[in-house]
Amino acid sequence: MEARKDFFLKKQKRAGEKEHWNLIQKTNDDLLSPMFETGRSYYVVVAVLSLLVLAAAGAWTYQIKTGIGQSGLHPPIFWGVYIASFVFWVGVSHSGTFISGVLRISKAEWRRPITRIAELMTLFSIMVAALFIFVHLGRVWRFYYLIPYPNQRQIWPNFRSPLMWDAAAIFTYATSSLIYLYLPLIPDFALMRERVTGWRRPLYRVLALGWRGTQTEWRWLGMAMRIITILIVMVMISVHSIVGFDFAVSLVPGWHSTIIPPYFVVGAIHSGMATVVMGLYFVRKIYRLDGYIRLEHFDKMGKLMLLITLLWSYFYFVERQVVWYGKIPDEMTVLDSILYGPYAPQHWAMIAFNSVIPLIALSIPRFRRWPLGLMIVGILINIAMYIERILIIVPSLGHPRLPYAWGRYFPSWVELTILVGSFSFFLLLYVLAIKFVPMIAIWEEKEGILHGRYEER
Amino acid sequence: MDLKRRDFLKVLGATAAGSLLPGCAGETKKLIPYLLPDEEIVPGVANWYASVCRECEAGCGILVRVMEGRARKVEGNPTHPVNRGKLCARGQASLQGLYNPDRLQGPLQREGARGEGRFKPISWEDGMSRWVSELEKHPGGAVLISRPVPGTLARLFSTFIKEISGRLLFYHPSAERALAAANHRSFGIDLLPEYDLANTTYLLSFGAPFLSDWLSPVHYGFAYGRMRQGRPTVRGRFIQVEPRLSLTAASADRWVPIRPGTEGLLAVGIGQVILQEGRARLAKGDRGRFEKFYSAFSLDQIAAETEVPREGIIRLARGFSEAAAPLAIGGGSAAAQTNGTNTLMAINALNLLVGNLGAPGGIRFLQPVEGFHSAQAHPVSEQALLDLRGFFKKQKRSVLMLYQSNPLYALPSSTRFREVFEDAAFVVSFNSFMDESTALADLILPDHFFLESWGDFLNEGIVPTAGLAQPVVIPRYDTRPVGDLFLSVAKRIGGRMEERLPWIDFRTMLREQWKTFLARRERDKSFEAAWVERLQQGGWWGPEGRLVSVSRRALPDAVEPARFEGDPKEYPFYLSLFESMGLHGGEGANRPWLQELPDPMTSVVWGSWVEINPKTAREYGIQEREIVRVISPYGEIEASVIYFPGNRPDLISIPLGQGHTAYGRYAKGRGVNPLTLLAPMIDPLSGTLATGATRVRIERTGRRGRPVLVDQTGEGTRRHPEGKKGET
Amino acid sequence: MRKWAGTLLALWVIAVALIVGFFYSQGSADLRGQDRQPIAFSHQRHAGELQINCLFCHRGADISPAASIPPVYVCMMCHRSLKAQTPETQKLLTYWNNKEPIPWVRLQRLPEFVRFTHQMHLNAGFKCTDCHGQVAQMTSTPRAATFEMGWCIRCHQRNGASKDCFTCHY
Amino acid sequence: MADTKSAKRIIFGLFEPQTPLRPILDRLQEMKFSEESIEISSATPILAQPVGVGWKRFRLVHVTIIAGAIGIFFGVLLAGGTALLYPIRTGGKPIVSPSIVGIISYEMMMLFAIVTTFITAVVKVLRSHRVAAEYDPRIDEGFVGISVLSDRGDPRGGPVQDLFQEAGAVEVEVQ
Amino acid sequence: MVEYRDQNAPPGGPYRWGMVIDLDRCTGCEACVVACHAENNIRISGEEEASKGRAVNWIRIERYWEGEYPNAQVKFMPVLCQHCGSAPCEPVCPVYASYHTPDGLNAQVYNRCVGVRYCGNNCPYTVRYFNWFEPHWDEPLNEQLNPDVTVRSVGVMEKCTFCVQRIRGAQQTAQKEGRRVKDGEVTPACVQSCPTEALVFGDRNDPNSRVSRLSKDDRGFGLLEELGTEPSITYLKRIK
Repeated sequence: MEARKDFFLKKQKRAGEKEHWNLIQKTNDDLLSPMFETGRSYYVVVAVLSLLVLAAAGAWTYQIKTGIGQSGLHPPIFWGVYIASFVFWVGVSHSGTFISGVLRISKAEWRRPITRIAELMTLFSIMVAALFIFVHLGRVWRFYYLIPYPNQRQIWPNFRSPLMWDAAAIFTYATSSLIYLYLPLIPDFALMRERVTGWRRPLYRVLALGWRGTQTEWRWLGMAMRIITILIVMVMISVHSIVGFDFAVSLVPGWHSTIIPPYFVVGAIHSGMATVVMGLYFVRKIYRLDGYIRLEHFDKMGKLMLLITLLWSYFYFVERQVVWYGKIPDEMTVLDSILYGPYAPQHWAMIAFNSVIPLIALSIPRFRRWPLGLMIVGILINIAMYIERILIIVPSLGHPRLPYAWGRYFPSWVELTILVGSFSFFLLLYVLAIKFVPMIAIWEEKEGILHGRYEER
Repeated sequence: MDLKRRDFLKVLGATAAGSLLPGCAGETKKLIPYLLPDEEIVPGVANWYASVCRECEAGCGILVRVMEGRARKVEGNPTHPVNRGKLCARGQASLQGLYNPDRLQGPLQREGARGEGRFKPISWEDGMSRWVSELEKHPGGAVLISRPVPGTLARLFSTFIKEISGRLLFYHPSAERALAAANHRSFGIDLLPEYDLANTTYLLSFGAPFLSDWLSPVHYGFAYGRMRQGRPTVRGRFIQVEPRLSLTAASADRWVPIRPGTEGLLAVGIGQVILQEGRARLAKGDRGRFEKFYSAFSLDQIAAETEVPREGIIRLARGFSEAAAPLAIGGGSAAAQTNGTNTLMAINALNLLVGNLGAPGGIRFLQPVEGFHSAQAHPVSEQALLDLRGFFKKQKRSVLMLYQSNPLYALPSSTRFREVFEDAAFVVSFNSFMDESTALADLILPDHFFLESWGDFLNEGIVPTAGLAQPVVIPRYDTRPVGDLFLSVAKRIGGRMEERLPWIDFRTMLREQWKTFLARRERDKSFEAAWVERLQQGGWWGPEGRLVSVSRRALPDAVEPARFEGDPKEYPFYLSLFESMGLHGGEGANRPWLQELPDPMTSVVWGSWVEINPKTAREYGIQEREIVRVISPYGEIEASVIYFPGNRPDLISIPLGQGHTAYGRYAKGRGVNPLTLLAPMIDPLSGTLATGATRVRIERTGRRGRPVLVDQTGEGTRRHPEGKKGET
Repeated sequence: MRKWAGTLLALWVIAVALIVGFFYSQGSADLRGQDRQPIAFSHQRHAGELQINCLFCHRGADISPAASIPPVYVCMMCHRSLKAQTPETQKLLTYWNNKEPIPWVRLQRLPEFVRFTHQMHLNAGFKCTDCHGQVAQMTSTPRAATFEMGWCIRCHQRNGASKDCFTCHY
Repeated sequence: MADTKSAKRIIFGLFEPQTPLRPILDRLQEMKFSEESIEISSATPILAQPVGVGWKRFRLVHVTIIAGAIGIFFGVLLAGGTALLYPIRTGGKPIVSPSIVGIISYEMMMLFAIVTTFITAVVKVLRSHRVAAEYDPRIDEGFVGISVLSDRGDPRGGPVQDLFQEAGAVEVEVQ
Repeated sequence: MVEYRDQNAPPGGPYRWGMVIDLDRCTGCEACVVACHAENNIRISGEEEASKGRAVNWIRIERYWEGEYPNAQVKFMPVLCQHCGSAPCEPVCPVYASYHTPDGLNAQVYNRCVGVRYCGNNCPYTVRYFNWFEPHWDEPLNEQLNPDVTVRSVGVMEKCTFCVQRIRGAQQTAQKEGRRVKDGEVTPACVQSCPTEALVFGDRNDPNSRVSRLSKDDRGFGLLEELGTEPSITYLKRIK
């Protein structure tokens, strides 16, 4: 890397040099423009999303005031949409870390326009996921019983409960994700600090930590990033494994399976990748960032998705196959209800959306370079992954070991409102973030340009 | 704000003020009978008071747990020979009668037309005056329909009614009148026997629902437990013969789905086999008579009629006659036919054949408590009630009085019993709830609930006891004990009436009654000491009742086929109405605990349903839970279908107890009352309404019902989780 | 800085939660209730100067879970024969004559989900004053201790009593 | 934040992107400016080896490891210690079980490691600001800044400014 | 690892409360169900809630059909909390609301419960019930409520306690007299009411108690005991 090290130190006299620097300025302008150019449709979107979020907040308030009975839950199905959503959002949050983490570690060049979109996704979806823990609580006003702090009652939480592992993991992951999002944002904050006016300026001034772009700063940033990237990938794996433990360590037929933790991780990445592709598509489409989020990125993402789809299908096959072959009656009851019973339509839709369609579509190179198609596949995968969360939770709970207690479940309007609200909340956070942080890490992009430039020579 | 469970500060104060102030007039006097000195009523500590359960006609002994002046729990009285400390669901739920939000809280007078349902409160003084003046206006025309109240109250009622030359009818819908009539004819004794189930080794039951609502389910439930597992080496065998697999049949070793109305024939067939195989244990003199009777039947024909195969009959006969202690009982669906009495007599004849009268594990008639001066309180049949129609027509304007009875609900509309209400000049109800009959009353003078009042209960059948009931809580509302009302009216009427009923209140009368009784029973104790002891124990009962010897051993006059209303072609189904576990004949429908008590067989709560054999249902294309229309020549109802594998394919069964048009918030407008389907078919020998004698057809509605099942999916219950484990 | 802001926010949330939780755990007892007692009853006068035993009035304490408030008639045992009248005793007589209970305001209340029995504690040799303080020197009787779970637990620990949750919560 | 009242001053030269920096740096070194007193500001990291101040042989990963170890300790305390404080039996599980302590410790290790690494890096970043001049917006456009830290009375101040001018600085500033 | 030891065991070692249910005696009469409702302040759900499957029966009579007409059979099985020795519901509770008492009860501490409902999922017997709303009694039905039992608030899980209020009462009496609770001295409401005496309650650690003797019966089995839950309830098979 000797050559690269002295990039600036050589005399640069080649033709087109000027253009190159213009490109950097253009990059700044292009990538910052979403933050300053606000159309009317933006406000409409924000208003609509806010309304939906408010509706969900209202529904939640109503639920808190009257009781969790406003949901459609009942014995034996004590968990429903709320926990499914929790698992789903935790899953979505894995994309950011996985993609940016793994790509950073592998120093993949094409990560540059993707990381920020993915990392934001991580943070927001983990926030939404954490919210569902509270929505789900029967007595949310007693949530502090879950916090380990010295109290007059002298009772601590029970760390033997997988839910406490969850709490620890989610807290760690949320904190790490915030840090992981924030670190590469510092140089961008510095850039924005110089360009914004009004209330945003002092805010960025604080957030930029007085960044000056010195090589020492870059160095520390780089080192912290490298360490944290490795660590956060480790956290990520553990987080969804632990969410998987919630199910796997229980006695419930259909849950008690050793493959659940890794299967959850893969499923999480599956839905996360799909969400990232959707994010890429919309950011590119709406802010016309074709020059930055290019077809090659979609192609690469498509390949990655193909890999994950294969992986997910493999895990899925293994899980079902083992149950089917083993023929333990209680497990079979659950499996039958999924394969042929009342849950069959959802299940086969899930297989189609999650496995068959992506496998076929993503195998076609031309398809991978068709952003709209990729986005649609992403939507399908997300729908399927949500169904999958429901299918993990509901049929298993609905068929406990004593058949007298079997039950069916359909979510209530409160649950559905909160569910829609959660999607809206996620989108709203994202839409608001567009005005707050650049959707593509500008300095990384610029680094890429210079790097690419160098590589050309 | 809900009054929570430990809010005893207020109540304690009330107790203190109410019970401890001297010279407190009126209702508070009622607290003095507490057995404990008032100082011992400690908040937070329970006191127990013995009483008699009046939720059904069995009269179980109960202990009521009272804390802070409120009844908290009812439990069986362990020393009471009827229930031995056990108590059924209905007895437990009596508290919800006491604290029912829809209890009548004081005297009411009708406003507007009769049946409009508008009432206004009046004072007791006015209410009593109206009642007295109406009684005086219609001499000789007063009718009192009361639930059976064997004991001092029966004596009071009968004396009173006799003095005004009125009519007194004790009526209860599920009183098994046919059984009493059959026993009377078979054995010549006017008592219900004790069936010694506990010592039986082979129980052959023809439709008797003795585990759910027959005579005394707790008593027989207890005995059943002993019969099955109470003896170290012997396990009693139990066969149930009936068209629908009832709750009782569910516990049987074998269920024989017989054609409705042919139970008597089957009994005859079994008897014939026993005689033919020479296993009858008959007295010499009887043999000829019996052989003559049984030889008139052909076993093949019986097999064809009953749809029980010939070999099955022979097997039953052998099993029955070879057993060490066989017992045949009948009731329920077997008695609910127009030939019910004869059927039951044919069943009684089986017991005669194996000679189990007075034997362990057989039928025993026990002498009622002797020396207790009481009037007869035998329940009358439906026919006697229906006869009132003519009486009221003839008498024109007369007074109808109702005490704890609701004939308008209990009798099918086809019997036109409503005419009695229309023809009555004045209707007085002493009921505690606004039930269907009370809603048509002109004057409502609500009684205390039984947990608030004095009373006794003379158990003449089954196990002879004299239960003693005391008020366990302060009366909650402005109600008055019915005994006091009658006594005070007796005083107003004066003359001979006052002479015959001189007591100032019912408690005094009761005490006097018991004084005479105890004077003979417990000579060595002072009355006060004996009385307190009886109150604490909850009544009087001897160590073991004396056996009554049976002199008569009659055979049925004829075993005629049951008659059915409705053309079999047009109405292809038999109808079976059964009392649901919690609601029984409908009395329990205003108790939310009982409404929410899952029906043991279908797990339905809070509503009515129609049971159809799944095969039949599929033939008709009826989905489970679909609403179906059941049509008889007399009416139609709609309810959701539950697939019921324990039904004969030609049988439709519907639970009783729902479909109230009044009776409080929990009962009113819920489910359907299948009695509206019934034809006015009567068993002529006993006068009992034959509830199984109407044929019906079904029509699909295509609408899907929402019956509430605790077993939510209904699917899972087709397989047993234990597989082989649950059985041996 | 942002990090601090987050920490501060978290601290604030926790602080609010703690404060709310603290007051929540206090149950519904109104500590200022003594100002609203229907009769200005003085423990100091009765238990202190007159040396009346606690159990004379609170007669449930050693035989029942509840110590109980004396019925009016217990008050009247003495006050019937007392000639001296004050406005406060006059109130008592009014209640007595109207056959009304006295609506005392409850000060020593545990939450509904706590099953506390006076009987067990008195039988174990504790004195009323151990928990209720020197009532004999108080005109009104606020809580002498917090009556919070930690307070119970510490005492149970000290005395080797059960720390099992199902001892008090069922 | 460079304090104008302090005894130090920063001479800052802003250069066009194409400007070769090596000669300037060589000259500065000839002028006996230590590595710690020279800092280069840029929009992206450009040097594999920084020239600025504070780049000692400090390995951030050590901090991470120590913090992780503390996190493990904390996790053990949390999952094991608190359970021992008020032992309650649940479902046949031991009061303290290794796998569970392991899970909690793992998460705590990660949490501590990541947070501490982050805080350390931030502190280091903040501390490095002694040398560099205030941020110039033009750096974002690709311009490169060179800051030189020296005493206020340092005679080399003038020559440095001259050097910057010679090398084609767009702007030279003294802070 | 570190095992829990009870400091307050009665003379002769701790109790382990248990029950025997003789399926050959059980007739499905449901007296136990109402007795339990009356004793334990179990809410009345009402038709609407019951239709959502939220009716509460701490003890319920499960009914299983076998065979088709005319060989249809019905079996009843009372199912209540099995008070497992190794209860799946306990470790999953994040706040120790569900835990194991030293005398073998599977406890649910209502005031500690935050309502995550994990225990309800993990109970293989589905005998845990949740308070979806604040329970309500139409006045004056609430006057019946048992003062010895907490009225559960909204958002908490509840379940059979073996009528712990009665057990504790008997234990206190026994403790005062310095002895163990005698066999038959304490019975839960369901056992007390059962007309056929199908339910028997007692101390499994006492080899002479009725429960101990009956549970050694050849007909005995534990419901779903293959899951390793070590249930405290022994069922005796129905003889057919």
